Amino acid sequence: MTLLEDELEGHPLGGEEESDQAALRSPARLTAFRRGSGAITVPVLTTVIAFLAGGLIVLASGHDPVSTYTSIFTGTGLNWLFPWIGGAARATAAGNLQQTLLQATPLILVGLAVAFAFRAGMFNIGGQGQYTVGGIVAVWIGSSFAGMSPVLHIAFAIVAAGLAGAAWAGIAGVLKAVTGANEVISTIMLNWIAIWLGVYCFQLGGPLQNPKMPQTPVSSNVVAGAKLPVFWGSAQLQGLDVGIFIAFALAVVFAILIKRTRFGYEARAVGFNPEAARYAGMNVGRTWVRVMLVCGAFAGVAASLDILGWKFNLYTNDIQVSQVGFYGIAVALLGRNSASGTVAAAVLFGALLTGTSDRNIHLSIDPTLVQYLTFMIEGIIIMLVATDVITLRLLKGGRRIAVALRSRPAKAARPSGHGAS
Amino acid sequence: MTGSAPPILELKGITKKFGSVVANDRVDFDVAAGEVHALLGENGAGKSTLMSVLYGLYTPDEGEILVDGRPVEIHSPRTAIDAGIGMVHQHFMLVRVMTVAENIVLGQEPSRWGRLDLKAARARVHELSDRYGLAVDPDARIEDITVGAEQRVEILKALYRNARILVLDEPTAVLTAQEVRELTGVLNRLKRDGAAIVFISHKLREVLDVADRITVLRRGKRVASVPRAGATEQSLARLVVGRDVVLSAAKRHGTPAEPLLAVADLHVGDERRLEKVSGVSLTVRSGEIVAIAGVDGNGQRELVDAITGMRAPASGRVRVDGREIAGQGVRAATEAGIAHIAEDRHLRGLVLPFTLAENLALREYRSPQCSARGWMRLAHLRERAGRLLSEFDVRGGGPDSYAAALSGGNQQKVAVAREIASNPKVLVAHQPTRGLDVGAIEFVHGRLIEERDKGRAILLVSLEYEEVRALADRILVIYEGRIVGEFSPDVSEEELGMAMTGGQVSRSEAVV
Amino acid sequence: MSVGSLTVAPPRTASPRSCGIAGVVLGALAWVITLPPIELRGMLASIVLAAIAAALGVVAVRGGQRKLGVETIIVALLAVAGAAASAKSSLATVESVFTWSALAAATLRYATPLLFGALGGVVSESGGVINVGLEGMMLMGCFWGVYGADLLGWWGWGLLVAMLAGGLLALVHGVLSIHLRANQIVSGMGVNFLALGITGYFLEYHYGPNGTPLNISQVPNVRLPLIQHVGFFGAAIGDANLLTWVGLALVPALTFFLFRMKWGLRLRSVGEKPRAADTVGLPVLRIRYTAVVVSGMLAALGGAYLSVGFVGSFSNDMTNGRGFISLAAMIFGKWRPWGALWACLLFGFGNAMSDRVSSVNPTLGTLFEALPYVLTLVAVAGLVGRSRPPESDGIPYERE
Amino acid sequence: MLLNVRRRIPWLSGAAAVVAVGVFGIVSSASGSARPAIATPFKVGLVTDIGGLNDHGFNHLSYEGLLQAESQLHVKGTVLQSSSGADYLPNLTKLAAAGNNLVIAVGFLMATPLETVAKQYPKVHFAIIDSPGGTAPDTAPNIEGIDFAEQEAGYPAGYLTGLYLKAHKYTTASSVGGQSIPPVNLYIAGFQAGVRKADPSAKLLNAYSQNFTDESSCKELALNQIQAGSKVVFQVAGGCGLGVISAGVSTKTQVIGVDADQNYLAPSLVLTSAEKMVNTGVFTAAKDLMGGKFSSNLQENLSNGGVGIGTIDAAGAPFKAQVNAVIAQIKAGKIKPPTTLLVSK
Repeated sequence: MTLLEDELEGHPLGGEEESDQAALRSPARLTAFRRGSGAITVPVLTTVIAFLAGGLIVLASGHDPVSTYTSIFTGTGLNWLFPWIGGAARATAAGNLQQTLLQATPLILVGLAVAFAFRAGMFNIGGQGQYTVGGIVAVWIGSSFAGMSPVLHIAFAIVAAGLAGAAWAGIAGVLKAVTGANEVISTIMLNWIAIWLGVYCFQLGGPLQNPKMPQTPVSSNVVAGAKLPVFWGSAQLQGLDVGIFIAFALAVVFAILIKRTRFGYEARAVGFNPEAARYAGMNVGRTWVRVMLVCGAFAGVAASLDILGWKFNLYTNDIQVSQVGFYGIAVALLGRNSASGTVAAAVLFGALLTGTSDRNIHLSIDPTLVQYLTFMIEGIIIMLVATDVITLRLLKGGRRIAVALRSRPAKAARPSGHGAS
Repeated sequence: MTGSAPPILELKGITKKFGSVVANDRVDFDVAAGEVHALLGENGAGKSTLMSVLYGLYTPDEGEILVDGRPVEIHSPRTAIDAGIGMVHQHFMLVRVMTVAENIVLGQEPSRWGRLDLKAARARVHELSDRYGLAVDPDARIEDITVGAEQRVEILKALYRNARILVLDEPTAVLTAQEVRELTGVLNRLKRDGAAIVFISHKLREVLDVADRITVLRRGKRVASVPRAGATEQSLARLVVGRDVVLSAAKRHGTPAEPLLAVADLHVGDERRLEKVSGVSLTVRSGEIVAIAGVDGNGQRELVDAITGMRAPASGRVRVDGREIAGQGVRAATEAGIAHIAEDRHLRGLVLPFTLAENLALREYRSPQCSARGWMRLAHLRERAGRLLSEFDVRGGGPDSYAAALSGGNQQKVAVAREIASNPKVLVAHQPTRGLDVGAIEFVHGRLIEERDKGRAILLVSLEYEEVRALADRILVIYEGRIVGEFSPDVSEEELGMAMTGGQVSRSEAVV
Repeated sequence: MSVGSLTVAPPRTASPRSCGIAGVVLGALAWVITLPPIELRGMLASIVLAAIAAALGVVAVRGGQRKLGVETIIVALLAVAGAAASAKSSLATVESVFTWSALAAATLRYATPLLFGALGGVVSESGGVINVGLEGMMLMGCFWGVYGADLLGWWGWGLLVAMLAGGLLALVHGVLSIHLRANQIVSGMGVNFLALGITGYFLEYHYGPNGTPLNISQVPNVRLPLIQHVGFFGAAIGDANLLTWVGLALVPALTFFLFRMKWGLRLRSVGEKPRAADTVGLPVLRIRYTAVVVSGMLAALGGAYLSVGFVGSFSNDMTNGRGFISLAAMIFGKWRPWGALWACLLFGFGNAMSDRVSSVNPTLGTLFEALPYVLTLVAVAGLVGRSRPPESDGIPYERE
Repeated sequence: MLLNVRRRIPWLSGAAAVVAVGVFGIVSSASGSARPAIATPFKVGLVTDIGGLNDHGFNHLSYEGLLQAESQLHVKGTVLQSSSGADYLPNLTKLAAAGNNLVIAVGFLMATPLETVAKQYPKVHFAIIDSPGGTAPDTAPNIEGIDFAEQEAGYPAGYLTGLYLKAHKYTTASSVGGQSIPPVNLYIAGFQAGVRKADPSAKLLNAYSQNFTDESSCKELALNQIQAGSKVVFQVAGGCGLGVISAGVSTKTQVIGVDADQNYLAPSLVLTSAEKMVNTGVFTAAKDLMGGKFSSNLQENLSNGGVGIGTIDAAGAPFKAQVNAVIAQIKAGKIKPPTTLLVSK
């Protein structure tokens, strides 16, 4: 019996032991089987269905979904990939695509921060706080040490931001390991604490506030040497910096870490079944802490790439309104907690953010609708991800027909599968 | 049909499919008032499916159900209850955090304006339990009572709902001999009261003890219905398996040598810091199987956990080949040479979403062969898994298949293979055959004896008499956290059962 | 079962546990005596008390109560810091921060929306459905409450519309997580996004750039004439919002419902072991649906308190994460109504305190904004520890 | 926000926002409609900060200024709203590249990106509302800061408050700011000095809500102050400050509005409003540039009508004449409202 069918029949674990039920509570467990099959088809199908549903909403509100989506798509800059787009349109597309990828960069990493925790059976809602703390440290390092050699300076800032994020997430990990504190609560609390810490640092009279601008609640500017090189577009006008490659590289690190290292093996074992991990001699608490450290490092680095790549300073306001951690959860879920899925989902979300931005929406379309449509489409995507049983069912329906056409089922399988005593 | 009374329940031509799997294939079954009708078959023969159909948990694809000669539509447990059917499930359907009385009345609560009338509930429970000799404390929480008591609660639940037809799904699997006898008494009383009882089991002996009639299922089909009179274990076994089987393997005795596991004065507490093991001392020697027999919940779990490093004992020593490991954790125990076949393969023994290669590495993943400098040696793991899978005859998947995709028996083989492959000095096997069918049990038993003969020290913890007697070279009985007796394997079931229940049962009470 | 019920560590003269608890009380006292109405100005008494508390903490640690002991020591240290802060500040400052009656009133105001959300969470999760969508359901209540009160002219209708909207969104979550057996956490997140989109869009659509009208009918405050002028109580509860009282009344009511009524028994059985409920003929899915929808309605009432009750208008995303705080409060309160109430009050107290402290020192005040979160973090880590959710919480039920 | 992110939007001044839209702002449909058809018109672009156009305050007033310029000066206006900080630079760039003569950035948050863009497009003129105090070191020559003397609006409002307190033998007045930033503090500094001028013994309270959107937090602070004896509460917190007015209504306490005339919100309880004509600033900048006038700094104050006070309600009516006298003195330069707070708490 294939895993796919197992899931479809609703007996993902093939047995009816009580313990399965308890173990099922782990989020890693919940999503584990979803990754097994249809790794590409399902998310793509999910997205398509969500957009169709969004289109219905547009239609219901009396607008034209085709032109709305065309406008959004053009706004994402993805039409740059079409070779027949030329001239001014191509330049605009390039600019938009740069912004899409710029937005995607932190989303990839914060998504990985959420995904890694998921793989180890934890729900890291704290991406935002880890990102914030990473940003504070990155801007502090980046705006100090003016004479430092650029490569060193950049590396220093990124690593320090990663460590800061790791330490912040580590608090939640340690609390869970030592006192059993639920990480959902503690990461939510740490998010807020990080925000106020950040506001404290950069507010007027704050310890890290820009001394050259005493009237503005902002950090000092990142020095020229610590800025990430821009390789596509204008270095002055927020072109695409090399941060995206760092994000890609860390996605590869994520995949290797999960699949090939002993730590990843332990993390997954703990995620799927902590009791079995303990039985195998793993230190579950220590694994939780380590996993959170890694998560926090991803989120911290995400912030440093934003700071060194295009923000260059940090207003208290930025800290208060940032949404990255929130989107990160959605990205990880849509990407099914895998490295490649997270990257793809981050690019999709980045594209949505850029494509629906005001400057890219054609005036003939109701921009109000478009802005909120983004939320609705995201909501629908996430809900479909939650229930990808539906999409799987569609897939299975097709597959069954295909099988039926090809041949008759040869023989009844072992009767030990479902429900039989 | 042997009974003179007309059947009050008839199932006719029941067919139930799961996908392409046919769990029940045109099964007929009936039971009359005052009769115990046993349903016998191996794991996976379709017994529980048939009863789930009867109880409205599954909808049959074909066939009909008649109660008192009239066809009834049973599409939910509610309608089954209304039709007078009560069911005692194999896995008890009790809410752990609620009291006995609450569990019994759930769904049909005595109440005034919605407010629970627990007094009335208690009274009713007392009345029923007095009448049928089902002693329970209505105010005890389910999580605090014994398995036997849980089963009594389940029976009371059915009686509270005025069940005339009582279905017991593998009721003896978790009971001691004493409790089985008590159950038999209860069933007799119910019979006298005119209840019809369906008794599901895969144990030949007890079916012969309890049933008036026996129906055998094999691979979803009814293969025979025979009266008890004239049936023998041999004849039934042939029907169940479809071939002749050797019921008791001729066992060679082990040749014990030097002691490998020495436990001295061990005290262990449970999660609530209650002492569950109180001063256990034991020794297991190389080439010997020592069995710990006892009723579930007498400290076996805590003892095994303390020996294997999963739980720190409050005091006492655990030595493996002279090396002290008490309280030093699983890794120290593993390194000292302990392997551990876990009681519950889903809870502990396996990571179901892991591949078989990954599962097979759980015990030894830190060894240089499996991982080096933090990197897993995936190719080696896969190659090793392939070897082990064929050696242990695991069917249904290769190294890259997920453990969840295997059948229970094959999953257990994987767990056994992993533990044996770690080449331990001491193998702790905790209920190694729980929930397995005859073929798989044969395999595991054979393998344990083989490992003993290779010179390993094996500590077997089991609730099954037959298993204990079939495998052990020495039997230690555990009761309330203490070793209360040591027996040789040819001890009588009576004697063993008495020790397991604290020696308070006099021989005269043992009827049957 | 009577298996060895003796404790592993035999009790000595005073158990480490009671030492720890006494330490916590003494530690807290060390700070309290520097506050109104006692206002001891010297540090000496506080230091002595805190030292004794710390010593008791050490005893507790030695006796095996590690967590409690460490907690005691932390409390003692915090108390000394608090006492020092009080001693250094002017009496007027201390009194302006610790006006207990005003603190109590503000605590209640902050706690009210959280309480509704948390009780909603209790209902839903007692029935076995995790509700991360509380935030979205609350937000729906915020907007549709104002919309209803505006359109139909009376706050009562507003509350009704809010509950309908919250219930409707909850129904979406229900269909996904009960019927389609979705991952409930993910589904809840999706519902939150959806609510953000829906409320934002309809705010624009109905009210445009002018926002919600300013003269909507608001849920009234309940003035208690008898105690309105009775010192502490008058200021604390003499003039609280009707919904605050409703929320407080719901706590014992819900407790009674869950643990003393047959429907509560059924609901909890469905959350603990749906299969057991199913086998005695209870309609598991229908009960779960009801629980989720009721939970959405309660959360929506919490949202409506914010908009129709407290400020009288709606602004985008005005719940500001309160739904997540309620979720935390519910977990913190161990899935019980009373526990949820204490958690909400703790959180509300932290908020009220931070408001007052930050008015004393605006620069440092920013850090005090984090106070409620730090308090919650410390409490979750120290006092609560492992708590047990309903056994089948978050697990979709399926019969076949 | 959903998870953890309170949306706090400190556009520099507090503003009379009824609604503060979240991350994604909205172009009201009017923006597309009002496009005068004049050959090669003078083009003005406006980039909002993340508060969005319908904050009914700061961004909204800027937009009104632009509409006024469209109808009276026949300029061609374009508005781009920013959804997040990542939009500032692309939005400014897009407007600069699209051939606008004047590009206006609304709010100090855009100071850094504006500087970058201004250097890339030296021929385009830029303006920024509430420039960060003109103290940014490398501000480009083609940037004009549009700055307001908020203290000159706060002072007469405070003076009126002091008179009101004295007349009723009240002791305390207070202010609720959104965040401790110059425009907010200038208002409050003027207010406090004005109160003390009329009533030297008045007790003053001040608090910050740390955001400009969450009405309930401002209401809470106001209730605290009222409970502590405050009889007049000055809101300087934009949309959040509506909570202050709500607190005034539920406790029958006088309040003072900000940025726009907020008397209509509670006609008998809004003592007056301290106004800041952001719309005038935008309009003036456009008009000046059309007339060839462009400076590094456009100062809006009481004398040129850039700030002022709004309707005085019945409670304040008896003191109108005295307030007007003080206004005249400020215009004449005889009173210089201070720019630093007397009491910060």
